[in-house]
Amino acid sequence: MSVLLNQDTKVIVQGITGRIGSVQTRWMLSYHTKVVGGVTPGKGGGTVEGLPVFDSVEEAVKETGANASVFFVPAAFTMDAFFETVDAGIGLIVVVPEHVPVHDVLRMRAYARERGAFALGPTTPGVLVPGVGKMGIMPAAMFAPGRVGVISRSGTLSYEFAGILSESSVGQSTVVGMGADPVVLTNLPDLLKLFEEDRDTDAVIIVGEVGGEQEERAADMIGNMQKPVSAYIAGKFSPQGKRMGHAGAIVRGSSGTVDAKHAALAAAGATILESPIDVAEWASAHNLS
Amino acid sequence: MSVLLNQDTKVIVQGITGRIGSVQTRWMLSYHTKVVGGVTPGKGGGTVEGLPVFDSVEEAVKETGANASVFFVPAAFTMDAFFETVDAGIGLIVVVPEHVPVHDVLRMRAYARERGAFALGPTTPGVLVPGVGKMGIMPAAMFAPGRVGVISRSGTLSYEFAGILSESSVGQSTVVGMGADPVVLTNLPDLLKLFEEDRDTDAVIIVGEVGGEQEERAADMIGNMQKPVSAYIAGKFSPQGKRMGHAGAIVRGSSGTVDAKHAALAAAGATILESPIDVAEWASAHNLS
Amino acid sequence: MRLHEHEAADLFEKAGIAVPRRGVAETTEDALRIGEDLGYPLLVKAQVLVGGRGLAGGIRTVDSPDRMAEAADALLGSEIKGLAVRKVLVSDKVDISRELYLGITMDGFDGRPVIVVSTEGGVNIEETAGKHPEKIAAVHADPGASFQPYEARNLLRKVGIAGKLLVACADVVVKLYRVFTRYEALIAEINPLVVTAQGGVAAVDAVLEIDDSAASGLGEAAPDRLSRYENPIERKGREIGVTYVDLDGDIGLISSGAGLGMASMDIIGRRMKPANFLETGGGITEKLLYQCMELLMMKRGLRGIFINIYGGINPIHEGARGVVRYMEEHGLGIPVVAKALGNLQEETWEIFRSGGVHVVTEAATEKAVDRLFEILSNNAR
Amino acid sequence: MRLHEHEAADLFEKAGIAVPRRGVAETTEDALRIGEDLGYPLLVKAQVLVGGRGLAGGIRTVDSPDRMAEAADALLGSEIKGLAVRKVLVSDKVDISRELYLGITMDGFDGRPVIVVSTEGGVNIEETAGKHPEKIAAVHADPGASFQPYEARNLLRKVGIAGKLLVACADVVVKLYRVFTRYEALIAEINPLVVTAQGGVAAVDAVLEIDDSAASGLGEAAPDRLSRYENPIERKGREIGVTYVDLDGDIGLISSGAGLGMASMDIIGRRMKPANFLETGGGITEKLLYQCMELLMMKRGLRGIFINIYGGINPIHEGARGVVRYMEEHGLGIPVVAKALGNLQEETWEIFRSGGVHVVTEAATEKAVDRLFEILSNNAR
Repeated sequence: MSVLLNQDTKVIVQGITGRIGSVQTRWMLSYHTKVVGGVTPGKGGGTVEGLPVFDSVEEAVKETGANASVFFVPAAFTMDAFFETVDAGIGLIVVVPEHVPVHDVLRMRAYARERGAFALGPTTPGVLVPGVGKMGIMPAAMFAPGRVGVISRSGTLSYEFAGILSESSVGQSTVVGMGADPVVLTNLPDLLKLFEEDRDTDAVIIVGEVGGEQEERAADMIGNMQKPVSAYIAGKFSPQGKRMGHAGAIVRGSSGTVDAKHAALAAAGATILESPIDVAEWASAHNLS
Repeated sequence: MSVLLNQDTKVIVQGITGRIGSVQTRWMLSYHTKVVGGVTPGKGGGTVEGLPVFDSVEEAVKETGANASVFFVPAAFTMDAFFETVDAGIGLIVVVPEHVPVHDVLRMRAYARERGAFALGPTTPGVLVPGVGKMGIMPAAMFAPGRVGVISRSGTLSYEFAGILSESSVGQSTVVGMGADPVVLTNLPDLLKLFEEDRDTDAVIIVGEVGGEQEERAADMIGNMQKPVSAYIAGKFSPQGKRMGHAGAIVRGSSGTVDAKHAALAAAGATILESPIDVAEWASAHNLS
Repeated sequence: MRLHEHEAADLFEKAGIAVPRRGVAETTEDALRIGEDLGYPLLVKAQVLVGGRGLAGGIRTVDSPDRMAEAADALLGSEIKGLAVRKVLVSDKVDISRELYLGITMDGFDGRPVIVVSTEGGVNIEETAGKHPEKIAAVHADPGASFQPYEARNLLRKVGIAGKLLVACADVVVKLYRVFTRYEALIAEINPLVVTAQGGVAAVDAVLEIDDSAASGLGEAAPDRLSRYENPIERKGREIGVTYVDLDGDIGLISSGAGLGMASMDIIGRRMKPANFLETGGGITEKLLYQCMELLMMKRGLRGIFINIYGGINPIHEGARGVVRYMEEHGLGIPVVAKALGNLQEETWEIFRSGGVHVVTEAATEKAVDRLFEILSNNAR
Repeated sequence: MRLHEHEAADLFEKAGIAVPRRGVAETTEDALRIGEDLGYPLLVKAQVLVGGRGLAGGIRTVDSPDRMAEAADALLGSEIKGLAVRKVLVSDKVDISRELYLGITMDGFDGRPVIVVSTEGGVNIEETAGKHPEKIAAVHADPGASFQPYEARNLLRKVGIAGKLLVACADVVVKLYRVFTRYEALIAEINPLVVTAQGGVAAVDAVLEIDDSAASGLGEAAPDRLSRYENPIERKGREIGVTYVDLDGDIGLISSGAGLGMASMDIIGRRMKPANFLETGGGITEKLLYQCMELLMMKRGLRGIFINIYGGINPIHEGARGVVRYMEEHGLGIPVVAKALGNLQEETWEIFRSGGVHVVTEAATEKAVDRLFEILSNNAR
C-alpha cells in the first residue's frame, strides 16, 4: 500500500477544462494515474484528454465511481468546489490552487472535519506515489519508487528532496505536499501518523519552513513514532517568514523561528538536516536505499 | 404533572434588573413560581426582589441549580442571551421580547435544536400552569386550575380564552404561548404532542391566526390525537395578515388564509370555533368543567 | 417593510446582480430627461407597493419622447389599486430571449429560508405551481451558513438549466441570497429574471421586503420608513409606536395585542364596521393611550370606540388614565366601551368608570361588543 | 497587507469602536491645523508599518502649537527603523485610567481565530505572557459562526474584568471580531484598549493585517496596495505578480517557490550574500522570467545570478526562453547558473545553454550554488 493514493484511487479533476487543468490531466494520465473524469460547471457533456466532463461533482461520482478529486479551480471558487466535493462524498481532496483566502480555508477545514473528508492544501503540489500515480503537479522526473516517505510544506522543496534521494538511489514510498498556506487542511501530525502506519514506509522526512507551529506541534507525534524521522527547516535567513502574529503563538508560547523548530524536533528525536543535500547522508546512515 | 413547567422547575430571569424584568419577577413570585435568581451582565452581585443577580447564566446555573429561564432582555440582545442560555445547559427558555429580528430567530432555533433545548417565543406571553407557577407575563387573574390545555399564537387571546373558560368553571392544565412571530422557536405540532402526552390534560384548544402554516401543518398531529381539539383562527377580516410571501408557501401549496386553516383543521378532526365565546359551549359539550 | 422596485434594484445592483440601466422620475420632465440619456425604447413603471401592477396598467413601453410624455403624464399622480403613483421607474427595455423566476423567502414552519426557481418567469409563481409544478424547484438554506454556487447549480439543474446559463444564474442566486441575509429580508424576488438576446442575465423586476425588526438591515441605504405610510393616521401611528391600519368603518378600536385586535375586528365585523385596526404591543403608558385616542379621533365620523386591553406586560391602569384624560380634555360625544382585564384590573375599571367609560368585566370580547352595539342601538333610537 | 494605524483606526471606528478624535498630516502645516481643530494636548504618531515605534521615538506628546511644529518637523521625512515617515497621525490625548490588551489572530494549527485579552495593555503581549501569564486569557472562535457578546464576557471575566467595564469591553471584542471576519484579517489588535478617566473604552492604537488573498476584503475602503511598497524594485515585483524582497547582498536569485527560495537563500548565505528573494509562484511564462531578469538587474552591483526553478505546474522551458532573450538583448556581463528540473527539463537545459547559462542538472541546490561560487572564484582570480 501507500499513503492516501493507491491502486483503488479513482480521480476526477476539477477545473479540467482550464489551461492548467487540462495540461496537468495529461501529465497525471501519463504517470498512469487513474483519472476517470473532470468537472467544470457549465461545460458538462464535453471531453478533455478523452475523459468525460461533468457539470457537477455529484454527477461525476455517480457516472465514474470517483473517490478522489484534485483541484485546478481559481482561488475564488475553491471554497464552493470544496463544499460541493465533500457533499458528493469524495474522501480525498487535493487543493492545488494558491491564494485561497485564509478565512475560506478555515471554513473548508471545519467542513471537511465535520464530514470526515481528508484534504491537502491549499497551495499543495499534491500527493505522488512512485509507480502508482499522482494527484497534483509534481514533476514525475524527480521521483523513484522506494520506502522513504516525504512530507513537505513547500512544493518545490518536495521535488528537491525527492530528486536528491532518487539520485542517491533512495526511492520514495509516498510524497505528500501539506500545502504552504498559514492554515492548511490537514496538519503535520495527522500526516505523520499515516506514514507511521504505512507498511511500505520505513522512514519519514519532514520538509518544513519558518513560521507557524506545525513542526513544533508535531513533536509529540514524532516522539511516539517507531520509524526514523529527519527534518529540514527552510528560512533561516528569510527576510519575510510569514509571521502569523504574536497573539496566536503566545497562547502556547511558540515562536515559529527556525531555531525553535529545530529545538522542538530534535528534542522529539528527529534528525535535523542543515541543508537539503544532507538528506542523502541521513538516508545512507539509515540504510534506506 | 403538566406541560413544560412543573414543581421542579427552577427559573432564572434574564434582564431581571430592567423595568419590566423586575416587575414581572414580582408577579411571577406572587404566583408562587420558583424563581431562584436573575442575570444582567455587568450587574452581578446585586439583588432584585431578594433574588441574587449574576453576570452570566453559567454562574447563575452553578449557584442556583436553575433549569429554566425567562427573557426580559432587549430584542437586539436576545440572540446573545439565547446562545448563552443554551450553552449553560438550561433546558427550557421562554423568550418574551417582541421585535427580535427574524434572521436571529432562525439561528436561535437551529442552535436550540442542535443542542436539545426547548424554547417558546419570541413574542410569547410564556407558559402558565394554574396553581404551580408561570414563566412570562400572563396575568394570573384569568386562570384557574383544571384539565384543558391551551396553545395560543397570540398572547392576549390566550388570556381571553383562559378567562372565558375560567368564567365557565373550566380550568386549565397548562396555557402555552407559542409566540406571535413569523418564525417561532417551537412549532405547533411539537406543542400538541406534549399536551397529548400529558396525563393532566383532557382536551386542547388551539388559538391561531391568519398567516403562516402552523395550523395547516399541525393537521397530521391532530389526526393522530386521542384528545379532543378545538381551534379558533383570528383574522378573518384582518387587513394586515402578515403574508410571508408566496414563494415559501408555494413549496407546499399552503395559503395561510383563515379558510385554508379552517379546512385543514376540520379535516383533521378539530372543532372550529367561530368566536372565542364558543369555547365555553365546546368545553361544556365535552364535559371539561 | 417592502422597498420600492427602484430601491430594491439599487441594492441588487450593488450586490453585483445585473439590472437594466434606469432612472427614477417624479415629473414628466425628469422622465423625458432620463429617456434622452438612455435612448428608446424604454419601460415606464409606476412605483407602487402592490402586486399585479402590470395588469393594472402600471407598466408601459414607450418608443419616443412623445409616448414617454404621455405615459409619464398618465401614470404620475394617478392611482393604482388605490395607491398614489408618486414616482415612475424609467428603464432600458431589454431584448428578452427567456424569462425565469427566482425568489427567496422565509419558510416559517421549517425555520429556514427557502430558495425557489422556475423556468416560468414573468407570471405569478402561484400560477406556475398550479399548472406546471415540474417547472419549479426549491431548496432550503441553513441559517447562519452561506449558500454556495454549487447548491444554486444543483437547484437550477432540477429545472433543466444548463451550460453557460447554469453558471450565470447560479451567480445571481448566490448574490440574491447574500442580499437576503445582508439586509435581513423576508422576501427577495426577481420576476422575471431575464435571459437577454445577448445571453446575459438581468433582473427586470426587483422585490425586497425587509424585516422591520432588523436594525442592522439597510444601514445607510435605509429609506425613510415613515415616508412609505401614505395614510396620515397610519404614519402618525408609526411615529408614536403603534400599528394602526385604516379601514372604512365607524367603530374605533384600541387593542393591546395583534391577535386580540384581529379577533375584536372579526367580532365587531359581524354587526358593525371597524374603523381601524390598532394594536399597542407591550408598551402601554398613560401617554401612549392618550395618543391612541388622538389617533382614533383623527378619523371623521366615528360612532363609538372599543378598548380591549389586557394587563399582562402592560400597566393597564396607566393606559386607562390616558384615555380618561383625553376624554376629559376633549369631550368625545361618542360612547367608549372598555374591556380591561388582568393585573390591576380593579384599579383600571375604577379609573375608566370615573371618566364615563362603559366597563365590561367579562372575559369574552363578544360580550363587550354586544354592549357597544346595544348602546349605539339605544342612542340611535 | 498591514494597514497603517490611521487606516485601521478608520475601519475600527466604522465598526462602532470608540477611537480618539484625530487627523492625518503629511506636512507640519497640516499637523498644526489639526492641532487647532482638536485642541491640545495631543499625540503625534509616525505612520510606519513597524512594531516598537514608541521606543524608537515615533510617538510624541505635544501640548502647544510650538511643540507640535517641532514634533511634526522632526518626524515627517525622518526614518524609523529604516522606514520613511510620510505621514503622522495627530490624535486626542485620552485621560487613561487603565490599559488593556485585545488581539485577534489566526491559530494556524487549530484552524480557528483566537481572541486574546489581557489586563496588561500598552506592553508587548509576549512580555506579559512571560511575566504574568495569569493576566492573559484566550478563546477560539468557530469559523463561519458569529462571536457573541456572552462569549466575550466569559473571556473577559477570566482576567477579572467586571461590572460596566465587562459589558463595554465585550462590545469592543465583538466589534473587533466583526472587523476581523468582515475584512478577512490575519491580525486585528488594539493595544492598548484604554479605559478612560470618564469610564469609557477607546482604541488608542489600531493594528489590522488583511489576508492578501482575500479579494472581498476591503472593498471600496482598500488602500492602494502598491503604494505601500516603498522599495521601487519591490513595487515593480508586485506589479508583475512576483514576490521580490530586497536584501543587501550581490547574488541575484530567481526561484519558482517560496520554500525553494528560502532554501536557496540559506545555502547562498553560507558563502555569499543574496541580493534578493524572488519567487514566481506558479505563473511562469516567457514574459514573466524576462521581467524577473529586468527586476534583478534594477539592482546595482550584482556579481552573479542563480535561477532555481522546477517544472511542476510551471512551463520552465518557456521561462528559460525569457531569460535567454533578456540576456541576448542586454548582455549581462555576469554569470548565470540555472538549476531547472521537472517536466520538459531537457528542452529547458538546451535553451539555457544556447544562451550561455551554466546549467546544473543535479537535484541538490547545494551543487548549483557550489558551481556559481566556483565560477565567481575563478573570475576573481
